[in-house]
Amino acid sequence: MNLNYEHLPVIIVALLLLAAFLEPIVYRHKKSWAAPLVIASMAFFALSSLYLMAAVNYHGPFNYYLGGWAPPFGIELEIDYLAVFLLLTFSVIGLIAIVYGLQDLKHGLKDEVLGWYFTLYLLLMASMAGISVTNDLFNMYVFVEISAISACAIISIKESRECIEASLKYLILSTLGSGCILLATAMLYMITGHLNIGYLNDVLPRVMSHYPNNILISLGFFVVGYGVKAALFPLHVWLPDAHTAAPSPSSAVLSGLVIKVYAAAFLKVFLKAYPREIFLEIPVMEIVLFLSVLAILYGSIVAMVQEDIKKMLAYSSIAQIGYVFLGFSLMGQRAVAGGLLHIFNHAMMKSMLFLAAGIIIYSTGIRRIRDMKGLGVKLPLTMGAFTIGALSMVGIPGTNGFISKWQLALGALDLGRPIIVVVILLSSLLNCLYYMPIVINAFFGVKGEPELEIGKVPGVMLYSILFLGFGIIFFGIYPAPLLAFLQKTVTAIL
Amino acid sequence: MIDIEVLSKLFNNYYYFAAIILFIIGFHTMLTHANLIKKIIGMNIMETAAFLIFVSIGYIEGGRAPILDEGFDQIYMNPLPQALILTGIVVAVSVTAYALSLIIKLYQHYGTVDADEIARIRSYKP
Amino acid sequence: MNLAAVTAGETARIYHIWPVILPLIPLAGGILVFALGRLSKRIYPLLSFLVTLVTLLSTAGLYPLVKQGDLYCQLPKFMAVGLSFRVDLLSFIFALLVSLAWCVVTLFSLPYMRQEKYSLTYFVFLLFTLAGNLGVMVTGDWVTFFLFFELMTVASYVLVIQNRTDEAMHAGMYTLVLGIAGGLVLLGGVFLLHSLAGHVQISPMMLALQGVPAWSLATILICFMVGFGIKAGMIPLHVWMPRAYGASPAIVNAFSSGAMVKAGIYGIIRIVLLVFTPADMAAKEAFHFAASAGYVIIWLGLITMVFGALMALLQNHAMRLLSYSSISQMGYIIVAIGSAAYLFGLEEAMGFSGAVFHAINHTLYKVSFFLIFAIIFYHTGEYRLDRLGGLWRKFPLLMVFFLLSFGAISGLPLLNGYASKTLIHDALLEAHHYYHTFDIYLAERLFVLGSAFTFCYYAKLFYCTFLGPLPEKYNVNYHTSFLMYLPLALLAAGIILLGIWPNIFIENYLLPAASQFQFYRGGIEHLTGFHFFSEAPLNASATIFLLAVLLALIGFRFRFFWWKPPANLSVEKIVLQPVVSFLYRMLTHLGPKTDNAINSFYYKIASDFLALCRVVGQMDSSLDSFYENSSRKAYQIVEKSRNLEDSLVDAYDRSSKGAYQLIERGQLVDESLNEAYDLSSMKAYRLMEKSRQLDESLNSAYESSGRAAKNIYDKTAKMDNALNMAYERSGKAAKELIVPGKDSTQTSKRKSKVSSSFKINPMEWNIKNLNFDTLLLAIMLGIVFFVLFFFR
Amino acid sequence: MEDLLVRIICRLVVPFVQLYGLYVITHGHLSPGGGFAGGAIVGASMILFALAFNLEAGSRKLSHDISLLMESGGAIGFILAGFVAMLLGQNFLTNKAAGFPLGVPGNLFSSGAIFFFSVAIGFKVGSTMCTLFYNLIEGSDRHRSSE
Repeated sequence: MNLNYEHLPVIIVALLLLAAFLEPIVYRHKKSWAAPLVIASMAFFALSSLYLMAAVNYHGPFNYYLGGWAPPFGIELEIDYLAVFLLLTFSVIGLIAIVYGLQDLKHGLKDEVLGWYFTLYLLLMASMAGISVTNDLFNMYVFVEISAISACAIISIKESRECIEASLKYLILSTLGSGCILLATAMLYMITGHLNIGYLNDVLPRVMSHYPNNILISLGFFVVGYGVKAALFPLHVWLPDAHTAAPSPSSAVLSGLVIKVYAAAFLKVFLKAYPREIFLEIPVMEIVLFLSVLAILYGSIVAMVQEDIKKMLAYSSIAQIGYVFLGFSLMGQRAVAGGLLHIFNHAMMKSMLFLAAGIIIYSTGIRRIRDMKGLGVKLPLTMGAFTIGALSMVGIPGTNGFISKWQLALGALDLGRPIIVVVILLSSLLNCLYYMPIVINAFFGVKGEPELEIGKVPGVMLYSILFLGFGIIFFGIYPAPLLAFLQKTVTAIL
Repeated sequence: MIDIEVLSKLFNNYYYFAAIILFIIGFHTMLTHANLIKKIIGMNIMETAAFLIFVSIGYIEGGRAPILDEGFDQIYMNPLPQALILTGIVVAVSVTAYALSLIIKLYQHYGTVDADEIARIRSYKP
Repeated sequence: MNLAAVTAGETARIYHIWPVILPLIPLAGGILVFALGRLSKRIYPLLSFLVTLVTLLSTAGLYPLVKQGDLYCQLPKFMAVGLSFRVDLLSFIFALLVSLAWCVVTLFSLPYMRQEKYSLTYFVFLLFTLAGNLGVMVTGDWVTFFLFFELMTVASYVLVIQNRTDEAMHAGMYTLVLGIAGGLVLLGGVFLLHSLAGHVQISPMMLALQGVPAWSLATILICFMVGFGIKAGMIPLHVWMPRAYGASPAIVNAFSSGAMVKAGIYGIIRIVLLVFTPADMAAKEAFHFAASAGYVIIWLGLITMVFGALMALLQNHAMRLLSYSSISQMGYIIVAIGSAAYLFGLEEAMGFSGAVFHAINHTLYKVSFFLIFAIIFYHTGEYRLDRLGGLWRKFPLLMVFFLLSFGAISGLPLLNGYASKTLIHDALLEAHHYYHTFDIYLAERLFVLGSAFTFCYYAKLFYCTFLGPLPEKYNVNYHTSFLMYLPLALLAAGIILLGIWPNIFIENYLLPAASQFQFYRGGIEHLTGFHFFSEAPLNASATIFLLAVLLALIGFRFRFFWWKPPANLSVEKIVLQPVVSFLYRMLTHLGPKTDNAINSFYYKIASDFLALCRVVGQMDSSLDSFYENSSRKAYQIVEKSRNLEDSLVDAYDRSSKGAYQLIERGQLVDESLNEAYDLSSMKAYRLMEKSRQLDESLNSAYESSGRAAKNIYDKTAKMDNALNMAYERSGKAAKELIVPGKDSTQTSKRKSKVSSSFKINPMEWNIKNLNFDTLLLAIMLGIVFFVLFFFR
Repeated sequence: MEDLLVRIICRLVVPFVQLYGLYVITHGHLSPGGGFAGGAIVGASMILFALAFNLEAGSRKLSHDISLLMESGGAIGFILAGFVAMLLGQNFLTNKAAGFPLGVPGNLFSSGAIFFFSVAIGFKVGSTMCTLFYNLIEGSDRHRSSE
């Protein structure tokens, strides 16, 4: 017996899958064990990610060969700083969302599909963990597909018309994206004979001059493939419908984590597999930068005119994923760190906002922003948490949104692009214009209509968003360890 | 005048050519057909193109299957792409099945599998 | 810190945690008040007063320490860059001023707030705002500064909307958005500063910024000036002030004008006189930059001052008049700061002390003005000047206080306004003395004119409020709480003390503060023992008063002061509102419009694409015809081959005839054999018959069961058909149901405007045909490749 | 569908198809094929049966519970087989180095753990195909009956 921490990443993925496959059997035969099982496996995920983060921080990154086969032949897992960072983000937010979801889903879903929901949720988590740790392009493709299917499925599990349509649209577009990713992978495999990211990075500079077209085509396909999955600006069309229609915990996970995991995969492919010289010759990062700037402005502007609160949050997500891509495409130390930080921060903010919106919908049935007048008196803690999230979105100092904006702006200035700072500040102002009226109306709006019927809010739901709100404040005031860790991450990547 | 060299390149790499044609057919089907089931078929054709490219990377003229046997010293093909594509096919099958089930659900709600019709029902133009 | 280095290590640095605690006291106090306020209604106003009192005392308690040197404290792990706090004498003066104003007004609001509906939120956010305001004064770097600045902006919003009327809500939103926008512009400046200088400490940076082009320095300065100018009410950015003041109660305006506006002033002093101080006395460019910045700021201040005064003259609402008065007074201070920057290396201490002194004085008399009107409103419920009048009979004591403040603000000798105005005026004179340009001379004259206007509009205010006939409905006996007069008395004492002995204050506080800056020593020494009551300043004051009385007489005689400018003639209406509404409309329209454009673009591309497909289809049909032709040819070939076959068949026929004869013979033999077989087969046949009967009976059984099954099947098929029909019908009905359902009648006005102007339904934006989505992907792919190919 | 011919032939063929499927599953390491191909064949045989007779007969042969159990069990078995190597002190999914005996090349049991993996995959794929088929058919049927 020799079980040291190096086995943990694969144990995480395998155990999540195991739990996912156990879930339908358990739900059929012993219904009461299903929820504890999913909670236990997510808690295991979170704890082991924490342990892994500590171990990697202490011992340094390590590689793991599946089946004992060394890289050019076998699948390699690379557990570097980036991977543990992503693992921790996904596991903690995922745990909170499902703890919240246990209450909300009982309310919103039919009883017979709840077990399947858990299966899909665990599959989604397993595939996201897989994308984070794998160092093999094809393996990544497989995990991307698993996550796409399970993400679609947790939207369509609520069999309403909007859900089905949104998830079909999402499925078709995301399959197209996967096709693009597969083709791009094939292009790279064709000229290098490798699928391993590290080996690709070694071989590509040598074959670059011989096969320029292949590299070009692969770049284009990767941009479009990951772009459509991560909802980069002109390819975002599926996102608002999908994230609006899904059940609230699903929206939180989809908006907070799932689009981020593709952005992280984009980072892995573009900054780890491709050598940096390519971007000097081919302006693909400039395109992404341009698109992300457009995304930031477009998302904010369109969010301003939305009526449905979840739709507004979904459009806001488009703007926020723009920030992440902005950081990545600038390719500077601080900018990439800012993008990664925004993955973490936005995961917290947006899941909290979606969960808070979920509580509002759960207890009052209100979805329209205009109806939320005076809600702050009825649901003080929920709206208080929502306020923290909104302030963080605007980038008020003291919340974590400020820190990532700070990092991104300084990263842009490091590279001599002051116009990006203008974009960031402008989008902050726009965020203020559409988030603040909600908060103000909720707390200070004078309600003329008859009293609202407020259902009882389960404590678990409330505690989960309060926990996230606390996290927002905590990482807004004390981000130093996180920033130091990200500094290490970025140094390892670039 | 078509350059003879280009032609011969095309001829030698006919599987890539076929893959491109398949890709275009699939994409065309996805774009031009409003019928959702046809869309899914187009999607499958597209994926087939990707699989063809991938498999053809490992193909060697005259090579044999890579099975450990007598006379192992012959040229054999790269088994990796085939193995990978097997996985890819599994994924494609599951996506197709899932998409079809969604279409069935959609048909229950709208009474049609025509995307244009559904869009028309959803977005009413005065 | 760097100050100390340059001024030959005069100020020591003392590490002390107290600057961090200082803003935390009201913050914690606010939370405590909120917690207690839910329990008991009696306690929390008193508690919040105690919190402000504790804040004031702990601020004042810092004096012995500050006297020895800068207090600083750093929390390097907090936020992205670390928080740092620092208190030098200037910070101390402003912090003391702010906490004093806060304490006094909170004392006043104890009786005042008893009737108010939202008094708990008032007291809680009052303390939060105090925390922000105080925090601004004690910070040591711009990020921390920004943190507290934003806290102040957000928290003061709740104070502005205290009345919760529609007007207040609008004004509050206006204030909040402008405040946050200003904060963001400020943040942009901080970003630039950080990237150029490498740190954001509030310290002289010109050394670190050496070699940076002047335009980027100017950009930074403009960012900071815009951020602070919004808070301080500098002229083109003042628009929120009259609105917010007009809509919120006087007591909130007392905070705002007495303390929060000072945060902007403090920021301007710090950025202009400290950060952009020419570090090296020999660096000409830096001097030039400071001087030209100072020149611009002088004129900004003058415009603010004169324009504010003119606008104040025309107001008919006490709060709006006082708000314009605040703007005008801020103009004085900005002029002083500008002249200090303009006179760098010469007499900057004069402008500096004028600015700080005037800020203090302004707090003293403006707060008392607001409190006087708060009392009047408390009793009469009226701010409009044309409905007030003759109140001296009812409130004689108030009139005394009013006259005292009136004298102070218009610069009557022996009251505090006189001293600071004299300093500012002297700074302008010095500027003229050193540079001898006409513009500065003009500026000095304008300053005099502005001061005269100040007298005029306060004369108007006094006349309208206290003199004239008393309206009937106010002719009752009012009881005013002692607690309301106490703050006024305190402020009046301050006004008189500072007015009579200005030198004591200047020499003990202002000049030590100035000496912590990199000012010319001679200028500071020049100020010690400044003769305020000598001939020249008294003469200037007399000139101002003569001019003012003249103007006032003319104004009263011809009723110029009651002239109501057309409503469209304000800066707000002419410039800001169209711009803002245009921007807003643009923003709200941009989304749908882009969407529309993208949609139509897709349609176009799709139709082109379909045309292409048609061409491909034609190619397909020509291929078909090609196939047909070739098949016809093949058919002909087949025909010919058939002819050949015919001849072959003939040959076969002939040969077969011979064979036939042979077979005939064989048949004979066969027949005989057959007979023998027949006998045996007869027996076999009988056996067969029996088995066949068995088979038939089995068959019929099968058939009947089959028929029954078929019947059932048919029936289910019919049912199925019927169901299908019914479903189709219901589907159609559902469609019809859905379609009008989508036409939501409850879309908001804003949206319907948008949709009517662009002819799209908001419901439609997010619903795109899947065709277009995939097409989008294709186009994207195409564009990416295009760009990659062509810009490689 | 009540063609006698189809039914009889189906009855005849199905065992052979299944046997062939099992052969393909177990000889995955010796000849082309393997868990997925063989599992697909086995699943196809069940689908054939259900098509030739009817859904009820098909689900009588392979009930929902059993198919669910097999579906999950296949995947769980695969993962557990991977964990065995880890318990033996090697990396996940390790075969020879973890101590699985490799026999003579060409024999049936000559691949160590891969045999188990193939069987697990075969179970999973076969049952999944059946489940998918039933779900798609029943999904549309349930709708019909509920309308």
